Amino acid sequence: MAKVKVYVTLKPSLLDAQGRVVQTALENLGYGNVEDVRIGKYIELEVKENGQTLDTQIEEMCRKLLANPVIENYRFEVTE
Amino acid sequence: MAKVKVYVTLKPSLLDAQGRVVQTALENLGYGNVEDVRIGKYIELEVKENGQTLDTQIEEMCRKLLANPVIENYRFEVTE
Amino acid sequence: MKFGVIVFPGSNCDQDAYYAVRDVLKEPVEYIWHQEHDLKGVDCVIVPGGFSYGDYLRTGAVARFSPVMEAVKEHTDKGGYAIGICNGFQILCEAHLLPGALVSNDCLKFVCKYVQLTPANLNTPWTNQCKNGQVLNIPIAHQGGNFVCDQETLKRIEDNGQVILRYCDEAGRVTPEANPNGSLNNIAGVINERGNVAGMMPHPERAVEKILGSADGLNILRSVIEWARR
Amino acid sequence: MLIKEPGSKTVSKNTEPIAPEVYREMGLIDSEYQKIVEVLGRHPTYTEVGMYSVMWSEHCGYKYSRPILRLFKKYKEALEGEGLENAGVIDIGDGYGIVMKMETHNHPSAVEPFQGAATGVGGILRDIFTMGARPIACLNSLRFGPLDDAHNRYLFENVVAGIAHYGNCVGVPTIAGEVVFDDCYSGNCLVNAMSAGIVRIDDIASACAKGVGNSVLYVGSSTGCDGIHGATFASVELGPDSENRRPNVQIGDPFQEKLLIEATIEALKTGFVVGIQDMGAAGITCSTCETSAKAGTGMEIDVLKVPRRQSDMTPYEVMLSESQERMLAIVEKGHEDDVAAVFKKWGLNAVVIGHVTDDGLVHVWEGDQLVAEVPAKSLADDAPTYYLETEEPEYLKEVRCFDLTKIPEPADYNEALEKLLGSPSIASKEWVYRQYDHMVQTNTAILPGADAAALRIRGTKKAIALVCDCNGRYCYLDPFVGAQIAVAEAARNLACVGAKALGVTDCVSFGNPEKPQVFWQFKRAIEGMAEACEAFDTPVISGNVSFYNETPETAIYPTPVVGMLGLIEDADKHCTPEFKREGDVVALLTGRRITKDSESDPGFCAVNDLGGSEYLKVMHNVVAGQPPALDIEAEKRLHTCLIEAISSNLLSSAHDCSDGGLAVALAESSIGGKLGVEASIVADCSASVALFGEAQSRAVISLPPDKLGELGELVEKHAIECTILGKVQGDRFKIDVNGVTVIDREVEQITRVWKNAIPERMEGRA
Ligand SMILES: Nc1ncnc2c1ncn2[C@@H]1O[C@H](COP(=O)(O)OP(=O)(O)O)[C@@H](O)[C@H]1O
Ligand SMILES: [Mg+2]
Repeated sequence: MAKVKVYVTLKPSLLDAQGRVVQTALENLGYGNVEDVRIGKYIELEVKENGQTLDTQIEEMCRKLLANPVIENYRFEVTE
Repeated sequence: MAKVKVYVTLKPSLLDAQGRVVQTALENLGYGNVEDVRIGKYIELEVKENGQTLDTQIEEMCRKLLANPVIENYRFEVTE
Repeated sequence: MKFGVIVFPGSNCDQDAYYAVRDVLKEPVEYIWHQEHDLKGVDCVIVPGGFSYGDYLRTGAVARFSPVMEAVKEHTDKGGYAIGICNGFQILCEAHLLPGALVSNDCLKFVCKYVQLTPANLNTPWTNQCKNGQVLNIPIAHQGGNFVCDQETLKRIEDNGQVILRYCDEAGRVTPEANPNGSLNNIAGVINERGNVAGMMPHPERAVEKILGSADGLNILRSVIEWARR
Repeated sequence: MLIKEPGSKTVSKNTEPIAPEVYREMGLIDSEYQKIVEVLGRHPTYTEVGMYSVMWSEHCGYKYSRPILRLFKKYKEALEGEGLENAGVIDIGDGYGIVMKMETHNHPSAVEPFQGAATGVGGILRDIFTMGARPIACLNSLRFGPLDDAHNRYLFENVVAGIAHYGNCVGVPTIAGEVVFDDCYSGNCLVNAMSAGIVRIDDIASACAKGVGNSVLYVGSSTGCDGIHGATFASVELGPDSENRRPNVQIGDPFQEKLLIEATIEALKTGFVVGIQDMGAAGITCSTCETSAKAGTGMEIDVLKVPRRQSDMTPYEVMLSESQERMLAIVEKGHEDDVAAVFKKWGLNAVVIGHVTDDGLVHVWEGDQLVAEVPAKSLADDAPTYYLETEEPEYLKEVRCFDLTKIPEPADYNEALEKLLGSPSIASKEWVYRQYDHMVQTNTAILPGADAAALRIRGTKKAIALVCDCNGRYCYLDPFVGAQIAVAEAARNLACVGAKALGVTDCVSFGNPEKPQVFWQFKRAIEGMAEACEAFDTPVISGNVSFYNETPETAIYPTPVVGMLGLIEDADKHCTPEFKREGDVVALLTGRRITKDSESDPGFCAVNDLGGSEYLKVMHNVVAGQPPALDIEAEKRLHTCLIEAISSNLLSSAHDCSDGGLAVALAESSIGGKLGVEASIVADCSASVALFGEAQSRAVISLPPDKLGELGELVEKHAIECTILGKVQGDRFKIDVNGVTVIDREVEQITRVWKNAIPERMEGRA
């Protein structure tokens, strides 16, 4: 059983409105030293290896479903 | 300038409706070997060091704002 | 013209669209369950608003892979009409039947209210019953209606007349203040290159009777009927 | 453990006593434990004590409030009548009934505002569609501490977002509500969710487990350890990870609820569902024992068959779990598959977990182990009842003798008006209802922002109107009169849109009932509400009680919220509060006591009308005096007059005078219509009382001058006083009192103040 961690982030060219709001909120809480906040998704998968290359499979899942390439970037790590 | 990565996940005992729906969708796409999906938040912060211990500060931010300790767990990494 | 309203388990504007077509426009209409592979010979598909499969992960992301969306793709590839409203628009973008994507409103909140729209191209299957300079009063109700795409795509769809509706003020001026969600160029609705597929965030099916505050949505729904008749 | 002898129905009961620490942790007192032993004739099992502890809690068993709630005649019938088990029904003619109910989610919302509020909406919706009704409207009544406190802002922000998230996703429009801010709600926010549904009277679903041998079907989401009695953490069976294992809060999934709504309505159409009940508080325990108690039957279920989200759940956990989006259906034997197929089509679990028996007992099995055997009725109906002591609170003497005549006039009435309009309790609630989908289902004929919202009823000429209301400050000063005013104001709001009041649901929140002063407030409030509901002929068909809304520092004001349904006979003939056109005459309609004795005539207004007013609070930070007097007969005449005037198309606008008095009512009509007004008041009292006093039974109307004659006849007929105030005109908001111009502002300016008050506090902070 492989444990896969997928990180999906908004493309840098897009304004991360949520990140900006969180940054302001942190500032109000007294953390003026936080200069940038970007908010993305963190997805944990448990995958049973089935002979096929895991990397290719995960890559496909990301492209098709887990991220939308029009607006998002993704990367992943496979751990055991 | 430190780069901080925060991972926020729903406590394991709570219903992760998102994760369930995504798992079913992956199954329908032919990835029956995905056994579990949990979806959380991935937050990137850029923080200017200001003399105070970074770890304590981030810990506080997580508890106060970035995560809701009643329903979520969090962890973070500081990289330069 | 025979309409078909797609029903995903989490659709919640399906019955409103059905009602608008059957009881107000008095046209034939059928529901089409998300598991169907066949569109029952409809001429125009409505992908309604709602939360398709709960809209987790990203709005419309999961719905795109349902059996019925295969059928919709075949239908539109052959030139059949399809319009996605609100969540339906998000689904059609995810399915790459329409350009761009819809991200969270810039205010980050769900926004439900009447907005004003101005048609940006009258020569389409979806706007031909509107008049030049007309201001349509139609409600929005969404949290992720912020239309984005890359600069190249934006230029292309603007040049091709693929933008069909823009948010405007009561006088018809397209201003930043009139933009309820941060959409690029105040875009409220677009079509594909061929024009047979449309997506819009505002809900024309909610503006079909005076008692609901406006009947301007009929201009959109009637346009496709007229266009097909020509 | 109970042991079943092989091949027999008898059970040997070798149970050990439960340690007092354990049952006390669950909230049972010693005498209650003794009563359980008496009922069972032995000591209960761990699972059984758990079941009793939740069913005999105030929340499920109404052990403190039941004796008082008997004051609601209809409520009692609704609670006990067959077919009306979950929420009452009001007949609106044409074969349709409206089901409605309101419930609090105060405590969960205080811990986790987003999920707490969201699951509150989910729970109340299930109460509606479990009766076979399609939910057509949500409302909410909210109370928070002042918005200058960051935690209150956090609660407000997330409660509203949670309500929006759930309601928007299930596709039920959230069409009305109220939000009030006051210090006493800091640390004790109130989150009341209300819902209404429509059902053909002939199709109302029953919640009875009838028919021995019929199957018990579990449907919906799987069961997890969430929401189990927080108090049981300390019990012996739990390991160190207990907090993680049994989170106190539940997480809802509106998508599942949406599926459950559609599937339930479809399943009921098969005709094979004999009875159905939602799983709310006390989950499977409550739904099994209540359905069998009502039918006089028993039930046998196996917890191993219950779909689960977590492994190794104990029977106790399964029976007490409050996981969301689940229902229990009693299905005709032999037709289990027909019904299950419907739920499965919608992607939901549907599993037979047991059957109906004839012995009046609920048997809970874990495989072949019997873990509970209890009389259904003892759980459902025999919760001990307590008659708590009452005592008039000390504070009343002090606040009531406050001398209102000592209140100085403001230096500038314009500023006073703006301060009131900018007070978050009075200011525009657009920030809230913008976030709610209030138009889905395409029936909303009056959108939020009016005195009441209205939905047309397809297939008829009618529309229904809905509203909820309560002034906690009045109830603090006099719970009896305050609760009566809550009823009167709700009915007045309905009358202002042209609707006749038909029925009430309530949701009352108080402090700790074991304090005699608090219980006195509760008793007086219910007495007031019951009397007023009788006078308005609006039966209380459902309701909910929430106690212990207090922290060591503060208790909340008594807050008996009234949710009210009204009927508009002709949907096209309704009215809204905003001015419509220049040149219309503006007038004040007042329901006044009919009296020959001129001494008892209160005149245009009296200084007492400032008692408990928003003006007193905002300008002087004083909460004192008595609430304004209420004459229910006069109030009723006003409503009849308004409804007739609206149905005869006489009025351009109608708006009730409430918080902030006449000046605020006029301002709201002006702001809504983007039109100015020039009004003159002649009054035998000070200008501040005339402008901001909150005398009851009044409404501001506008109408074309040529309709004045007809209106005159109407007001004569109903013995209503009609005072002409002025005219709709221009873009200035101008009021004279006794010939002196005291208020003169641009409409645009007061609009900004009123509209920005909440957004500025929520978002404008740098
Ligand atoms: N929590 C809420 N949810 C939905 N609508 C709300 C809420 N609070 C207020 N509203 C709407 O805002 C308008 C003004 O509310 P309020 O000032 O309480 O009315 P009134 O003073 O006439 O009782 C009403 O239409 C009401 O339904
Ligand atoms: Mg008001």
